[in-house]
Amino acid sequence: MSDLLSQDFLTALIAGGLVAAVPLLYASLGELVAEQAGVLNVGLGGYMLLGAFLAFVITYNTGSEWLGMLAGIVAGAAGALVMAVLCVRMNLDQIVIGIAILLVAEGATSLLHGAAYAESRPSLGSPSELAIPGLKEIPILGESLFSQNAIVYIGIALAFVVGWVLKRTSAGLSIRAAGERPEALDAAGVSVTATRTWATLCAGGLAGLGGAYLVIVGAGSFTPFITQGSGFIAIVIAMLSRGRAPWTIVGAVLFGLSLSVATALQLIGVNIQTDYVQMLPFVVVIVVLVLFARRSYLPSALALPYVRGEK
Amino acid sequence: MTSDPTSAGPLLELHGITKAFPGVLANDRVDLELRAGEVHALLGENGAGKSTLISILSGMYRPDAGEIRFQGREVEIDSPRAAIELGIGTVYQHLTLVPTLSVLENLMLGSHGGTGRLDLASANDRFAELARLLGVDFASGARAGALALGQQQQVEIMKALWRQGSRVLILDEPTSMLTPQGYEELRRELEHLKDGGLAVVLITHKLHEAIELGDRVTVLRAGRKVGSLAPDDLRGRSESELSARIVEMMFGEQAAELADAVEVEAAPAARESPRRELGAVALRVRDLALDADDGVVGLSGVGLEVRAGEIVGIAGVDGNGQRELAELIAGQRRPRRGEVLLFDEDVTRLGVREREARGLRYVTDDRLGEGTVGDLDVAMNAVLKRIGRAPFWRGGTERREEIDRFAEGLVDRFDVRTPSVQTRIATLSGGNVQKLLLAREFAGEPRAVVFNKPTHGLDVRTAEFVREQIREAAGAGLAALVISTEIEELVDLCDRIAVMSRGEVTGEVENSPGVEERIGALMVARAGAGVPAGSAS
Amino acid sequence: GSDDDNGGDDSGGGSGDAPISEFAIVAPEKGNDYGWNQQAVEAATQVADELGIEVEIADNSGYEDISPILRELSTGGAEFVVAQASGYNTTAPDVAAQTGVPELIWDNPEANEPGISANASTASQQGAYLAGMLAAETTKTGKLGIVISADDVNWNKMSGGFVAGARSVDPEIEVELAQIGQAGYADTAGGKRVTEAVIADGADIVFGMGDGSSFGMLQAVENADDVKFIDVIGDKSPVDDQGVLLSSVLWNFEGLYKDAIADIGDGTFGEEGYELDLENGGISLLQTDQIDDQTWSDIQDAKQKIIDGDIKVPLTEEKSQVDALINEG
Amino acid sequence: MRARVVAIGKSTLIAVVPIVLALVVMGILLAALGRDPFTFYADMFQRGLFEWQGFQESIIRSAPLLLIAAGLIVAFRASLWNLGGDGQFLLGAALTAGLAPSLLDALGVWPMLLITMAIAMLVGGAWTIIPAVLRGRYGVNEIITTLMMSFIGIGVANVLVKGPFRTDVGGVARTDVVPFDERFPLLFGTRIHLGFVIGLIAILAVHVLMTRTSLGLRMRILGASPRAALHAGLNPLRLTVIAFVLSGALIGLSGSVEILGVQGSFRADFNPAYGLLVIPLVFLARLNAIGSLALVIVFSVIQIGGESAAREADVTSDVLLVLVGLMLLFMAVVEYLRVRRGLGMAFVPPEVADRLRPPGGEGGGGAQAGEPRPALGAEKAGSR
Ligand SMILES: Nc1ncnc2c1ncn2[C@@H]1O[C@H](COP(=O)(O)OP(=O)(O)OP(=O)(O)O)[C@@H](O)[C@H]1O
Ligand SMILES: Nc1ncnc2c1ncn2[C@@H]1O[C@H](COP(=O)(O)OP(=O)(O)OP(=O)(O)O)[C@@H](O)[C@H]1O
Ligand SMILES: [Mg+2]
Ligand SMILES: [Mg+2]
Repeated sequence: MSDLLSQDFLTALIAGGLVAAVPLLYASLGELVAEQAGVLNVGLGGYMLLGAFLAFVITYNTGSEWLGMLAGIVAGAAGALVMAVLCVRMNLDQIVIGIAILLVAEGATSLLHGAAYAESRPSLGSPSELAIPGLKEIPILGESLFSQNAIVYIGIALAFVVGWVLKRTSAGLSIRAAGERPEALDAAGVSVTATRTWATLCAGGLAGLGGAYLVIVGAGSFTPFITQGSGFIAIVIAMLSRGRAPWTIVGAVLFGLSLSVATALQLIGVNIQTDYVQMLPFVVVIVVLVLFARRSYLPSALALPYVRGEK
Repeated sequence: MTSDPTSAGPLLELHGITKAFPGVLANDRVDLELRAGEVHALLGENGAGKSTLISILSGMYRPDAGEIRFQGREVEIDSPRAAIELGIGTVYQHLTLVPTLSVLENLMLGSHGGTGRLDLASANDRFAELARLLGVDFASGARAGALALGQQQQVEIMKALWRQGSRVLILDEPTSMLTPQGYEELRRELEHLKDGGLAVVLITHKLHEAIELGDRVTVLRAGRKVGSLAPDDLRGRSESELSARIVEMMFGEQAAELADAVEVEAAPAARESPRRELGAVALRVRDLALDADDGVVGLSGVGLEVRAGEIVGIAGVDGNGQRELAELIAGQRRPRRGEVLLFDEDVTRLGVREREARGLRYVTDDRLGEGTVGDLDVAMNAVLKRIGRAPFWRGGTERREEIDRFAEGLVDRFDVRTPSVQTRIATLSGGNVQKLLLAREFAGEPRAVVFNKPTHGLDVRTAEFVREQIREAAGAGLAALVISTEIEELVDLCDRIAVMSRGEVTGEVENSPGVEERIGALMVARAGAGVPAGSAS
Repeated sequence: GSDDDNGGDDSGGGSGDAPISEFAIVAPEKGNDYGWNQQAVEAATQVADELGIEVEIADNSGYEDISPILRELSTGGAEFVVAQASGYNTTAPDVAAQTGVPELIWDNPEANEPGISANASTASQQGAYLAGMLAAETTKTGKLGIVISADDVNWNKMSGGFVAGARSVDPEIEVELAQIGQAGYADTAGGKRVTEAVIADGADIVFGMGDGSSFGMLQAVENADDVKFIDVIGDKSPVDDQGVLLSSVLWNFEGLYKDAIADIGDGTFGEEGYELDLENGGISLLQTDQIDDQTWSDIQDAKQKIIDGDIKVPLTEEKSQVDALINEG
Repeated sequence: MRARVVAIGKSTLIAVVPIVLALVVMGILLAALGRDPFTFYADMFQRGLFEWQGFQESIIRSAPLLLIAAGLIVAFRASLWNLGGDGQFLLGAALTAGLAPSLLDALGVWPMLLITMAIAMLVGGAWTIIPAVLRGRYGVNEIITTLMMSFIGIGVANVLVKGPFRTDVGGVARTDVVPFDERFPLLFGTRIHLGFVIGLIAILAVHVLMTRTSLGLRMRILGASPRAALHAGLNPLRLTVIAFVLSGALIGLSGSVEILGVQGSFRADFNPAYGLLVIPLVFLARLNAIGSLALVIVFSVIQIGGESAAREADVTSDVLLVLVGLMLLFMAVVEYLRVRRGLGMAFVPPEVADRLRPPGGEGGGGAQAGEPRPALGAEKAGSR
């Protein structure tokens, strides 16, 4: 049917896949850091929603995407702050609190959106692009990869930076120790609480930024429940990355592109039920796990509270 | 830091330190003083409160009462960080390495206080410096979790010394995993550090170490300080004399019974053990092989046999395949090759429960992580290997009275100190957990038992009790295979001693006077490489 | 929020001729979606006003377990319940049978049962046919796009009608269809992403069907140059500040609800189903100032022919039928 | 006597305080939205609890939730993070709804009920086997695998209902409807169906299984310490598979109960996502079956009553998400204070609490005293 080789078309597909991948990339990157420090954020999708909503409000009212993104970070981090206070400081159950945060975020953003924007349904307009000169001229790939909003490049760079920080800095060392054996970190004179709190805030801020990107670039407006369960997919990506941050890029792009592939197949006339296409990435990962099963490693103290001196 | 140690006042003083845990007064108005340039040995039976006291010093616990003075000034040590800032370095009893990090990363953990980029170059320099000092033989990039326990302990010591300018070094049973050579290194290093003006606290259960290394000795009992020996008291007395005094302080009037134990500690030498009747070959392993894996030592061609009534020891530096061998015998691991025979029956393909039902038992060295489930009570742990069996379970449902009655029997017979059999086992002290494990494995009709470091971390009295149980059981026809890193203990206990090195049995010797050197030689040898293997068999 | 008392005391209140004094409507999502739910809630309110009776509105009731709400409304004073989602069409007849309160349901032709339940459906393909004509006459690239949020009967019906209408103008015209996901009704970002792909593939008219996701489709259209959007069910003109809304296939439930209430009065409710179509005004095409007069009069002609039966609009309930129709071209 | 009254009073207080706190905060929010919180709550409890019809609805809603809770308890007690409940539930539901009509024709009501329930349990259980074996044999973390199997399960359920199970009737893809009279029988002239009894039995059975039987103890030991399990001669792979399959089977059965008790048919894209709601409940009940039972019923009351109250107050039912979230937060916080102060167990009657209390546990000792706390890491990495 369609001209598969049309440059614009391929560009749109790859770009679409990337746009879908970016929220997952940020959220999973943040979650990876928190998990390395021993905090499991089941409420990751909640941080994304909070970030998405506040980013929408700010961008709409100020017209500035950058302020919107910043607001997304702040809102996501605020959600994570609740998590940090209750689970890191007070040692409450991470799963319970995570789900509670998710529910409150879903309900509250939907209510607020209903109260303020349901009638007017404002949209944010076309997002700006921060093109990389030169690279942009490459056919297909140039347009799709190098003419994206700056947040895309920042996200990809950030994955490598986070990888480096975790491996090569004292902060990274502390984070890894906090998730693996918090008593060792404590004995070394570093506060487990502070380390885990920062890591959790990092998860919140990054997930919030992912949410902000979703509304500003991905959707152009906010609708309730806009994250559509991508919080859980991000958790899966973070876990599959096994502590190596750059792998979140692979995971996020795999999931993002699978959405584009579904569209592409339809447009070239392959009439396959979307159910199959959307199951595909999960099936692929399961098959890979079955065939090459290896100990998938999660930090030993993940989701466990740390109480000094407890027997 | 070259002040004359004797003239200066104490560097650190503890006054009236009190610390209670639910139901236990772990420290009761304890005083302690540390002087620069001295090693202060801290002794006491299991559960006496030694670790609690030093945990207060290192900021892990806050005392309920009492004060701490540093150079005469009252200080509050409310976190490990505060302790580190005062220059107090600690090697904890339970290792605190992060297994997934490399040795170097473990050493650098928190060391700079900052959050910035790691300075690998200078860290490697410091590592090399300390490695020379302590004579370690692993690389700085090795994963901490993959090292043998003894090596991990060396890393811990390096960690405590890592910060230059430490004033106080606390060592909680640092030698429990060290080889004799390692101990020698440590001893030399302590001398060196003392000269540098460091104050050292040394906790140990080995009296000879306390006497040899300590300039001052303090003994705790049931949370109280029951006595101490100043440098003057220590000087010019014989080791056995000192041991007797310390033992008396530790255990009070019953100390007399422990003469033998003290002797083992003070003068490691083969003692005249009564000859036991040897029966048929009870346990035989042939040509066992196992592939090495992360944290697992490979085995090749391991063969051994133990007769009924015989105690066979396995000597060797920790981490040379002893644990893997024990697990293969117990059925917790599958060998790549080879077989395990119990009274000529091939049990290689049987599971743990079937082997256990046939009288093959294994006392693990990992009492808390493997031998017991900390969150279950004493009674459930007593029947841990009999779950589902009559009379404790009928029709799949639990019969609590039967279980309690059985557990009470074990507790009585092995003198396990516990408030009741319904007490969560994690709150028991190490020695008492060990007694329960032994009681559990001796119950029923054991025919062959593998003991993995059965006295590790136990106080002299409990250790002697354990050895006595093994002897008695062997006297009654049990085949015992005792794994230990302490040659004296094996010499004291065994009829025959095999030596393991790098996953192989490098030789076997009959227990006879002067056997220690031969064992020492075999420990560094490779099988079939010059040293006559199996001189006895 | 209306009063939950039994209708007994105020039944005569506004109008003597209304056969019932209170009815209720249950809708799956919020009544402000510029689509299915909003149209339904507004129509119900309008009907209640006109007849002078009470209406209890239960929007945002979700799709999952609707029986408690239906039962509560049926036993709480409503004498007629509109179960305004095809997802309710198996539970509602059960509840109606148990409580004796008649229910109007969607897309389950089997469920007509006198006095109990009656089925409603739309001939929305008729309106979509007109939209297809409009699109074909408006396109400059000769390529039309259809974006649907899910594999939904109504979306399939309208897709088929759209293709047929477009081909009636230009048999050679290219049409392509893309679905967001299995249940992408609210997937705004997905709507935008898929629509962008369709536009990139050359379509300059996008016929978009999906609830929350249609706001994403609209976004993609707004961001592109010279692309127009045709919406369904509701009228998004109030939020179309860029002027890209070409038209919409409007659904109006008012007449349907009124007929049903009248039939309850006559005792004929449930004997046969209801259908929205061009003839009864339940389906119509939104006129905007983007449409030139010539085109609009062509559309009116076609509309009359459809009503008269001179034009047969294909009925494609399954996506495979739509795909087949598209591939014929 | 007096002491007993005080004790009961205290634990009731502890159970009630978080709910009250959540209601107060929510009330402020409602007032900010211009609604009267008192009317809202009066409506909510009236409908969900005090009014007989509404209370029955609450009980009906609790039936599938109880089965999910039972399934989750088994897995969580064994430290297996079965987060794939939605997939297991939907597959159970889809197969039940898809097969019930023809089974009904061929065999009649009771055989149909029994066979579909058995099939739902089989498929729910089977759906956990890959995560179980990957975990038991290779240590692959089961959070990832169960979540992914859940996404796949949801897809498969949809594919089934759009394909082989699809009814001939036009309209949305769904299965044929099982007529109301041929679903679960209703109990004693109420609307409550047999599914509630099944849920009740399941959760009580799980209670006995986990606290009284050798199999339950084995699973708990595996959960508390995989190394100890190996040492004690338990077969971790076998136990992992048993616990996982049991968990999946109960959750699959829950899907079946939802169809046979409430829905009568399965529609494409049906997904009530009950799992997410039940997970925090069983954790708050500290994986205790009796406590979970109480919490599930409380939450069913809030859901049923809240839907009605929200409509009366003319706010969207999103307020319920907020209310439930707040309740979870406050329950967790109060639980924390309780443990710190050594107060009685929060959500269970005192006499039950006494029996549940960890043997010899001394009040304090952290939130999880006596309850093996699942660790997420594949296995607590020991010192070697
Ligand atoms: N965190 C804790 N909670 C409860 N009881 C504790 C705790 N830590 C120690 N205890 C108890 O306090 C007492 C002193 O324990 P401590 O560890 O100080 O003994 P120790 O002298 O170091 O013994 P060992 O020689 O076995 O190491 C013991 O009875 C122990 O059971
Ligand atoms: N070693 C084991 N590991 C895991 N599950 C087991 C084990 N042994 C038994 N089970 C499970 O527990 C159930 C109850 O077992 P039962 O108490 O009969 O034990 P058993 O195998 O007969 O033990 P024994 O051989 O000691 O009598 C068995 O049906 C099985 O499902
Ligand atoms: Mg100690
Ligand atoms: Mg049996």
